[in-house]
Amino acid sequence: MKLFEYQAKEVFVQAGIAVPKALLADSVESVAAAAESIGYPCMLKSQMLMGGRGNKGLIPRVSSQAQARSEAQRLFRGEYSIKKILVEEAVDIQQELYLSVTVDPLAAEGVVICSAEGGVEIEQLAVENPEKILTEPFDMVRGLQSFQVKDLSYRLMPSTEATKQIQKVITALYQIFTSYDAELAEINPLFITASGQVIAGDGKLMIDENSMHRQKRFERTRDYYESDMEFEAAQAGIPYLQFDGDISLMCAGAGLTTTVYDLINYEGGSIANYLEFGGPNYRKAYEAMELCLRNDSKVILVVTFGTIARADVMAEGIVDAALRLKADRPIVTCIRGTGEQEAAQTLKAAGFEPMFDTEEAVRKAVALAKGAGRP
Amino acid sequence: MKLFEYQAKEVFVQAGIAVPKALLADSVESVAAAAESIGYPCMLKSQMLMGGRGNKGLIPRVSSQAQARSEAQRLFRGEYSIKKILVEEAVDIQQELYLSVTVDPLAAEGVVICSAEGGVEIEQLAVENPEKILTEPFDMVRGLQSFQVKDLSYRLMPSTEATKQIQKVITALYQIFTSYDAELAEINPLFITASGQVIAGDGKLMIDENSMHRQKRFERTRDYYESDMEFEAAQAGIPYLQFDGDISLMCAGAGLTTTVYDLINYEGGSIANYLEFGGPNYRKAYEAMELCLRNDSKVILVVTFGTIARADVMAEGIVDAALRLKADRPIVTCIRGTGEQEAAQTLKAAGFEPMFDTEEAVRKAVALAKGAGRP
Amino acid sequence: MSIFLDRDTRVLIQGMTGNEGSFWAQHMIELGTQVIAGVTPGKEGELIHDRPIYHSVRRAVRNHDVDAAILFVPPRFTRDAVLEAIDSGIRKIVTIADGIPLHEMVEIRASAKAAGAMVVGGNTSGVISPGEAMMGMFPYWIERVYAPGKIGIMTRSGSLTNEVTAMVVRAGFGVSTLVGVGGDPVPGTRFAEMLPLYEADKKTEALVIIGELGGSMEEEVAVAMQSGICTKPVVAFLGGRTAPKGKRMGHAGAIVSGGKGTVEGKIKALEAAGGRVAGRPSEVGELLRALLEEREA
Amino acid sequence: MSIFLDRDTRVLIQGMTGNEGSFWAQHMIELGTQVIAGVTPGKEGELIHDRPIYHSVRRAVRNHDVDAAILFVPPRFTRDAVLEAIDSGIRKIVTIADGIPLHEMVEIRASAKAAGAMVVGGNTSGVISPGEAMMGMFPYWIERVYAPGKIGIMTRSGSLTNEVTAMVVRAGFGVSTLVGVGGDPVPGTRFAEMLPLYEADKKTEALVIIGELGGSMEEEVAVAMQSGICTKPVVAFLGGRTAPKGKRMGHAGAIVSGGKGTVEGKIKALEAAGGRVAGRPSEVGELLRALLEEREA
Repeated sequence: MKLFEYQAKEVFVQAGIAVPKALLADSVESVAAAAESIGYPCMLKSQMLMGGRGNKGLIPRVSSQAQARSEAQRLFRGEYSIKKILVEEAVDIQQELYLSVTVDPLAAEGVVICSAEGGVEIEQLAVENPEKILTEPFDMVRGLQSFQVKDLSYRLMPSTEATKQIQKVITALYQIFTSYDAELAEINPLFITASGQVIAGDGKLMIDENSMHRQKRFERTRDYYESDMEFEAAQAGIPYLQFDGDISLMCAGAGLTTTVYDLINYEGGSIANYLEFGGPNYRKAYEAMELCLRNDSKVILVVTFGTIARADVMAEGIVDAALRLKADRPIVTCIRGTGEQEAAQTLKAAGFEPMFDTEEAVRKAVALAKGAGRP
Repeated sequence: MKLFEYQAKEVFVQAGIAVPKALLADSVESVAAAAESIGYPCMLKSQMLMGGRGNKGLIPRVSSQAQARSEAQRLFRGEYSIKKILVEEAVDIQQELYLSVTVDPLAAEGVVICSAEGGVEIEQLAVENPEKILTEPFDMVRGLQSFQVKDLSYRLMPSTEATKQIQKVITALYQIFTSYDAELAEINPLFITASGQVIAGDGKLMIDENSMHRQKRFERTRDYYESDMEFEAAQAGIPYLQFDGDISLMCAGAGLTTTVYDLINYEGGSIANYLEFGGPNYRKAYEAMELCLRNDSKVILVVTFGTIARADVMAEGIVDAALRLKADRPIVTCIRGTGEQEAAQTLKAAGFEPMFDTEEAVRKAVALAKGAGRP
Repeated sequence: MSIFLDRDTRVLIQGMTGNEGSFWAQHMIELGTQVIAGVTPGKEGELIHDRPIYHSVRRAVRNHDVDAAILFVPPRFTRDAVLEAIDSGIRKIVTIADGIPLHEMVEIRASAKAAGAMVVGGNTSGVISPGEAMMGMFPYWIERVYAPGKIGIMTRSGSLTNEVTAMVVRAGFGVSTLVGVGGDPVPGTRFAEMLPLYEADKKTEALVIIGELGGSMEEEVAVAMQSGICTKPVVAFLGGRTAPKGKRMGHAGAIVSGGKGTVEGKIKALEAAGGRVAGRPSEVGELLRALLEEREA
Repeated sequence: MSIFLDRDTRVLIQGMTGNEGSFWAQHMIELGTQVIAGVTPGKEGELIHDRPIYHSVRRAVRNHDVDAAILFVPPRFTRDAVLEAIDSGIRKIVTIADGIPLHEMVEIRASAKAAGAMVVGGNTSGVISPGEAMMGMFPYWIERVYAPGKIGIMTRSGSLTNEVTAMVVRAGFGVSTLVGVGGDPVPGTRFAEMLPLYEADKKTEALVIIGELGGSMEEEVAVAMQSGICTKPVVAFLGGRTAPKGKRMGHAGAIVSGGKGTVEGKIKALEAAGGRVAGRPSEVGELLRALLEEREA
């Protein structure tokens, strides 16, 4: 679960990491009021989960109330359906660092990553000047040790007033990483101000989905999703991504669904939605098909090859859902795995054509999508 | 720092370990009131740090208010200067277990120790039937694992309703051990009641003295000491033990002081007080001598052999303290180590006889103590 | 022969009395797996499929020789169960749990490495040597998928594995051992770590790896091929070639990050090392045949 | 020759810029110890006694060959400083801090063992090879105590060490290496773990151990003597023979618990193994002489 900047910064403050003075606003009026309170110049930071906000013009700097209003209006009405803006003081920056704590999956250990040259170009720096990226791996059972933090801080910076503050920030970010079961805790940029203060300019905190049972602090509201459909699918526990093509996927398993996605593209088709119906969801044919039908798609393509997710149960579910939902478009079924013979009989009896070859099924769906007018 | 039973039980309750219903009382009146509230029969548990309370008759069982009053009177006025009594319900006991978590110093790891046969005879059991004492060592960095707790519980007990409760108690006691920096966290006996409840019958919690900087919860009040003198010495940071012999020790270092203690006994002398004056206390001659003079001793014996604790400073301190405190008894000085020549000159100039051989000094002190009348 | 497990492997099942554990225990036995005993705290004395249940792994290994353990244990208890197996000296462990907390998975892998143990999973269907033995959950009863043979298969996926394996079998091959390393970002065992076992296995003539975008496990196979650790022919099928950047499709392993882990990069690495990469599942069989024929020639 | 440290041992001092560190660094140098460099975070670039100071141990070992480290670091930072030294590959570490939390000392010892390092202390004066080198705080300038010679001394005490060593020297002997293992209940290194070093040291002809009630380190020496790990004559002086039971005299190591750790038990064990136990410090010399003469005869 990826948190919004304003949430990450709340966590930072609790852990003792300084952040710029800021107020959260959710309307043009409240942005204007917040800007007056913070003072000018200030930054209007669009709260969205996608990266690259700066380059997309989503973090304008404003110098007057009028400008704050007009920029807020632009942001709230723009294409990214921004719901909240963090109005933040413009900090007098002397240096921008990069700092993060994450898991190195290959080494299977924790790692602190930092650079004296932070900011938006960090990925480029990592490719072009990898020696400027410093890493400090640590044992996740024993934890990051104080001596490691100190050594890293002196590798990062010559000994200055800021060094001890940086040690505290590293330690605090590590503690956040641990106590929030984070996949990633990142500050980029980490400002050093003209007066020598160390302040988190941005905040990224990704909490491991598998640890949410002990991380109940954050509710996953509509704000976290790009569309109503994705939100509703998530509420139903169904992995779902919205696209704007012709074929609604209703497949089982991440790997197989992704493969079908590829195959449709190879065949010149286009995808309306990615939907995983399988694994623990294999009895949710009704909910899954309802989501697909709400799309402006031309065909529904069902591809499964389940073991525990029984083919016969899924076939029954598809037949039942198509009937009850009065499915208004062709449904191509390629349902294999445990109970596939019974599944084929069920499908046939209901007038579906049971297929056994994924690539054939994909070709059929693409052909149908291309040939089909709206019913 | 060893806690009183009632304090240990407060910690237990916070950690989720059940204890018998109890009230703390500090007067005959409050004991009587507590007993009425708890109901009869109940136990009057003298709160003292020394072990073997039961065998000393310090945990009477009472069945009426009159008995509660008379027993409370006996306890408060007895030789052990008891300040508090825990009035506790008499539990209907089916079985008494033993459980503790401590450090195995040889293996340098944590260890859970338990036995299905707890109670006052546990030390004897350990000698006579060591196979009845079960141990589960654990890595103190990684911590005691859930599977270890489970395995231990099934070694301890056949699978019963109580087994899962015991697992919880072991886990909670381990967490106390860790979070309180305990040298020892012990429950003996751990009751299993007739109704299958698992309840801590007693509680012992010893907090590592070296970790007190992060364990500020417990103030070391007068109650912790057997005498006013020991309390005052502790306040001054001076290791002090009260005895009732003739020679007041004022020595440097635990090992040397203990050795002088032995040598006095070999020579047929007797010790009035054990006092460590040295190490970080080597400038506290005045406070140390004041404590010694308050004893009914006949001689003060000063033996040091310091490195950082400079002999010249200690000699000056002794001379100054003797003068200012108008020392009323002979002082034998054997002050060696860094600056010992200057020390000898200082002592000689003040009329003391500087000695260099510990055993001679001891013999002299013993002779003086035997020969001396009260001045 | 086969790798990791065969007819002689004595298997302990942790969590054997649960629905899932009991169901798959039955199938493991039916396929011929030597399921020796099970573990469920509090259930010692029970029998499941005539196998004795013990309170703890320690108690089980005191009574039986055990070579390997498979865990049917919920994800949040997996760390403890794996550490328990390691503590009892078991050195082959399969954990099928989907949803093991990342930080705990890191600890599991580190503990296994320190003990010289191999943990396969989580988020996997397990390991199967068709016709011999199984530790996991595979529809071995579908013969058009799980036919015995000479191809070693490693996979990060579930349903896709059935899909691709069916294509391998349709092309006339069979499977020596199929290892699902699992779809988590930190798996207990990585593709490349299985390669020495396949290399030493006389039965295995070629390898198929079923990968996907994200992570670096496919690239590591390429390195092993180039350094001579893996000399057998390798064909890969990789899902996610057309996946849009930044969209999170499927599990966490499938995040494209920082230019690494792209399917293009993986294809390049594998082909440079002499492997072949199939664009569609149906191509895997032809590529295998071509590579094996090249070798013979 | 000598054990643990000699003229050639290159010593790093952690916490060298503090009062204590700087003071004893000077004395270590005066005695002839090769003090190479120091570590104090934030003070890199400074010189103390002409030795360079570094921010961290890693930075020091990158610039110098270091054989051993001594820590003048407060007890609550000792764990971190020891782990830092171990992390940098230093395998001989002396920590003089008095008051290291017990749970952290357990971690220190476990970490040292895992890394194959030897940590001497805490709560010790350190190690001295009189006339050669010192890592610690000994009044080496008092010649009637710290004369070079052929007796290896191990001790749990401070002032008592000066007392007993003075008696050894008064009897005409000198000291090869004196190791203060420290007075804490969990020392970094135990008496018995030093024995193989003394056994291999040609200069050391006999051993004196200065023990006390509590713990089992003296009994472990007896076991080592009986199993042939230690074949040199051993004389022990043990304090606390007349200590009242249950009274806590001095540091935590001196708790009599559960019938174990009594002075009587220690005497019995050592004498059964062929050692001698002095009742008074002044007897140590005679017993040494007697044992050495027996050997020669």
